[in-house]
Amino acid sequence: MVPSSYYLALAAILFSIGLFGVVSKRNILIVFMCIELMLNAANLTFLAFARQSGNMAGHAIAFFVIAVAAAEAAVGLAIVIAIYRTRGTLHMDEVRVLRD
Amino acid sequence: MSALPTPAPARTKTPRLAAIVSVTAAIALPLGLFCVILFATPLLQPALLDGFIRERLHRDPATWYWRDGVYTVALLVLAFVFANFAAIFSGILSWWERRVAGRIQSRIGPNRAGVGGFLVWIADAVKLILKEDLVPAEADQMLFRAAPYFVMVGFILTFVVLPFGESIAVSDMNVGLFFITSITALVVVGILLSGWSSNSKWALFGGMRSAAQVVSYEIPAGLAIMVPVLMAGTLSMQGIIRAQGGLPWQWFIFRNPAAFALFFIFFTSQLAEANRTPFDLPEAESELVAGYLSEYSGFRFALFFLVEWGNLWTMSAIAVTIFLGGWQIPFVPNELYAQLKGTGFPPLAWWGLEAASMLVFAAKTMVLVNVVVWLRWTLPRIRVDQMMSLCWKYLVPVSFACFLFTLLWQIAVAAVPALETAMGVGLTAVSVVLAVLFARQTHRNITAIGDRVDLSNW
Amino acid sequence: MGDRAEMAVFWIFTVPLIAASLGVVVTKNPITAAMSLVGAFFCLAGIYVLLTAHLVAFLQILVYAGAIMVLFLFVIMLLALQEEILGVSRIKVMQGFGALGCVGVFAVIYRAILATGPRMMPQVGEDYGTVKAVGRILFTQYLLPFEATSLLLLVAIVGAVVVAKQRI
Amino acid sequence: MEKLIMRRVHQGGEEMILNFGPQHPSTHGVINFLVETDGEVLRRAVPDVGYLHRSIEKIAETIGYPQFMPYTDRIDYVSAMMANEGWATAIEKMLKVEVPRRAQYLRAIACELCRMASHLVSVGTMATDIGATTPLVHGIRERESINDLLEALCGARLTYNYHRIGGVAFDLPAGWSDKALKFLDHFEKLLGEWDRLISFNEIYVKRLANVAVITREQAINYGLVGPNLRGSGVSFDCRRDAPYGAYADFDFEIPVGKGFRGAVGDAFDRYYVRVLELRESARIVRQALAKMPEGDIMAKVPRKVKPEAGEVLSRVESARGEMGYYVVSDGTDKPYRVHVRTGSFLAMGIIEDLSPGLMVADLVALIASLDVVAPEIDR
Amino acid sequence: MGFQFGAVLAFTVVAIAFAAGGLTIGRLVRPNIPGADKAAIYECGERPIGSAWFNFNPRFYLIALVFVVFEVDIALTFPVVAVYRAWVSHGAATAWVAFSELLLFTLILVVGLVWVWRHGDLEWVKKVETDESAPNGQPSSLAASKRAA
Repeated sequence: MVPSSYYLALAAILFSIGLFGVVSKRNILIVFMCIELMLNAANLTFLAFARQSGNMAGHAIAFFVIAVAAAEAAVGLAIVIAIYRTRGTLHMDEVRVLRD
Repeated sequence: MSALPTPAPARTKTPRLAAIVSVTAAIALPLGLFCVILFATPLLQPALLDGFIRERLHRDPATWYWRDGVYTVALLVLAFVFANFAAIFSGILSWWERRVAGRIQSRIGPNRAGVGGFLVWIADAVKLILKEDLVPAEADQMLFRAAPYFVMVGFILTFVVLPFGESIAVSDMNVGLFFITSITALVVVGILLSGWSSNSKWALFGGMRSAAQVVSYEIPAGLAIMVPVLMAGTLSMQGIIRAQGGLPWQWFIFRNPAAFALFFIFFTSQLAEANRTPFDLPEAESELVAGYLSEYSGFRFALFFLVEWGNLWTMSAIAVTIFLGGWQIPFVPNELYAQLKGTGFPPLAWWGLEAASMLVFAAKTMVLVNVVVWLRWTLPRIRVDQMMSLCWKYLVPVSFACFLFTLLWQIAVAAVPALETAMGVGLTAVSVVLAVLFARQTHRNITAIGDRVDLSNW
Repeated sequence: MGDRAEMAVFWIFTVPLIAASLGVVVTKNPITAAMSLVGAFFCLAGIYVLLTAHLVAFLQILVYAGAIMVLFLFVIMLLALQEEILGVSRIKVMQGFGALGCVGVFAVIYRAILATGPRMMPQVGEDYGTVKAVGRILFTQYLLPFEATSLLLLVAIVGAVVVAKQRI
Repeated sequence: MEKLIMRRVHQGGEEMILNFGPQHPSTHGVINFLVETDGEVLRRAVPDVGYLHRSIEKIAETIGYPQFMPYTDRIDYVSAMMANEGWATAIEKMLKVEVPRRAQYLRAIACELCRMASHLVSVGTMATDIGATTPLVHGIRERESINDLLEALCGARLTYNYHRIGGVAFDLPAGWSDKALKFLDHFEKLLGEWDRLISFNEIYVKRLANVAVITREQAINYGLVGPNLRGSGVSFDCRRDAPYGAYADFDFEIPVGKGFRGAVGDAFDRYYVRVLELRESARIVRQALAKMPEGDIMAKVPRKVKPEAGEVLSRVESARGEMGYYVVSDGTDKPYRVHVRTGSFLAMGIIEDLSPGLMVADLVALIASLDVVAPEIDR
Repeated sequence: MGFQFGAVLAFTVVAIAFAAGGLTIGRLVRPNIPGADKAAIYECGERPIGSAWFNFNPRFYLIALVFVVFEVDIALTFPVVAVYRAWVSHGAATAWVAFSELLLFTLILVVGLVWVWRHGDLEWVKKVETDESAPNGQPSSLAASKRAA
């Protein structure tokens, strides 16, 4: 049996990696991927706690998180397309500069 | 068929050895494959494996330190058996399709390698292994090499939940159908990668078309799958089959008018997902040369082709499972299997019944396989915008409507159970009448031009 | 499945999972990043199965690997994003701070985990995590969020189409 | 070295520019199109011809008049008989030779059988280009029977070299008429099957109807000929409107596009006009066999063909439309200049201007519906 | 339970091994005579014009977008659908409650489909943007040659 702390630690590692990407990467697409990674880390935590408590509520929450992630990806990537086709770049700093 | 028959060229006699080899292979290979699956699948599962070790070897595996290791080896053996089944059967199906195509096109088809050209698929495989493996210099080397693996894994994984008989399924997961829907993703990713990584415009076109097509048709397919789930109340493949019966009016397809419509929608979607005519746009030879396969050669190409023909089996098997009663034998209740099996190592009668259920399943599947082959050599290809509008403007709305209808239908059936039986008998009768009318019209068309039905010269 | 086997499977999935996640942030090529993410999602699904969350595991594959990643791949391929226009931040300091901050975050979380100590997982029924069990709670306890999800998806489709269509 | 044709496409924009052909399954030979696409939709398709140029017209200037006859087979090897006939009628006009009636009838029979063979290939490959592979094989099967007949008549199955200046090479072999009639009985029944098999297949119709519409005016302005012209609703056929040989003796219809399943002049009209012409050709062969006059098959032609100085133009209706031979003689035994005007070449001209807005699959349908044959374009 | 999902892992391993094994066997027996022409990219026998890694029409993206939303819808509906039968068998009252829940969920999504349809996003845009190089009605070759001059 794998203790729950293993899963939680794994989730923490994933979250940190995702966070690192969000902070340091300047490409919107990669930032998006990192956000997905962080959402997954959250999901893993939910499921680990659900398993630990023998309660299924975590599953339902993970369910909704996945739905939210999909909605976020759909809208986010649409924005990416729009930005790229008007500005020709996906670099966050440049996009910000061009805004004003 | 021509009015001016030219004398047939003198038949070169197949050498005796080749004849013996091919006839033996033609009989022994499918038979052997099914036998191995029949025995290996239940035997290598923990329950029977334990029973076997306990009763025949008189050891108790529960005390073994390396018990999980034994199970792992058993699983790997099982996976190997099914991978071989997939490979060999797709080879045999490729030969079969070419023979059928030959008849449809009033030509002979492959007839050189062995009797009836049966060994041609082995020759093809050997040739493709011996071919030089080319990777375009400007391609994305890593992804180009990785793409066939994705497709291959996505295809082989289907066999994890695909049933073959009453107890003959590797794993009867509670998420069975969901599993099948989700691993299609691997194939999509593989095709997108193969199209993009080739750095060839034709491949890119093919990859884009294919990905768009597969994902679009996943929606009507997914909605169509939901109706059997609604009717059976489970996602497990075996559970869905157990909820049906052996006689046609006990199949899901006839028990609910929405399911009847959805069967055709599901079948169409499966054709599209397997890139079969009339949805062969991704590799449309006359438009895109070879689509996403343009740059592939040798064994990598063979892997894609293996998947293409293997898909013939899997798509038909899934349709048989969820709509056409699966392995159910007429007049054999589900309880009989459990009764025969008893508690210990199952007796011969049980194995016989399993073999019969497998036979029923394989026969139904082969019927559908032949329908797919027939369609491929009959229909033209639709255009990419028509493909999209067919999916989104016809199949998806109709599927939604059928889905909602089934929700109501289930409530009605719960109130009046006789409704389902009546509908089953009625729709079966309608289908029989339609089939007879179709056969009559076909016969009339054949005789109208002075031809006759000729099934000789195989 | 025995404990040792479960632990082995855990590591079989964990090591590639962490490697793949690192691949997402380290690589310069967006396609490689996307493929790493696909790999990470598959490994994560394996971990979910270990947590007896069967439905969520395959939902993960279906939605993430099947839908969201296809969307990502489409965008990368449609925009023909090459390495040049991707590059990491020009401010290297930012990266250093980012790394430092993340290690800090991890340290904080890890302390909290250590504080709770290793908890053994309780035995759960056959039904736990199956399709039906999740379906049941979605139908009762989480009915409102369930219906709200469809609204969310409706808004997402409208919003995404409007945004994406702006210059198409 | 950059190809000159590259100047014709817009580079550096958002469109993808790709080579469609020469090694492409549906360009019907080695033709190259530079295609400018925005996704699946074409901005423009610029044809680049010349891959199959063999200087056939120049060869004519270096060899004598009768010797050029086998070369004409190679101008359009799918309907070689009509190319023969064009050359023969041109030189006969120059020499003012009257071809015997029997030879004219034999020519008509051979040409119409050849037209049927050519149209079978055309409609069959069209079906293949649309994605249905079976009709082509059925078409080729019937074409084999026609080839058997033609082989019995002139000893060759593809490049016939049947015509001679002043007549034809061989008379009908014994029993040939019966064989031909037997084939026609079979073939006419088969046309019904062809319609059931492919013509009115719903997907096929949807792929072709209202695709690449050529209006009547466009067809005339671009100088389209043959089935491409008639598909746009213009009833013009050299066999009727500029009769040559024995055609004035026969009773046959000129099918024109009526918008069978869509607009007049769409790809389906061009396709279906060819299917209808199959039946008319069969009718002509029947009539010719029935009315076959007795007599010689060769006129008296001097051994050394040496026409007077001058020029002549002959027009015949080939399977791909009006085929014109313009021959200038300087009084020697070799032509001074020969020019062949072919239907495929004219059809290529319209593709670039029809292509904007078509989809990649439509371009394939357009090329197929124009029935271009690469050697005829380049000669 | 472990066996059921272990099977997925085992099949994955075997599928990869199968493909890798075939390629390895091939590597031992097949010829390997590389050449620049063989490594060239196929573009119908002509030299490729530019790379294929190029802006592709985002039309396909819209399809993927609509797909994602409906895929998620299907994924979310599956577990609910699986228990629907059990709910219906509880009696008429629960049956109608369950029905209206699923009906509402589906209808909201159908509204999305209808909106996208009305908005014309399911159509394939065939209109060619008229740029200055190809004015309407004028044969484009003329315009192109003008530009070339």
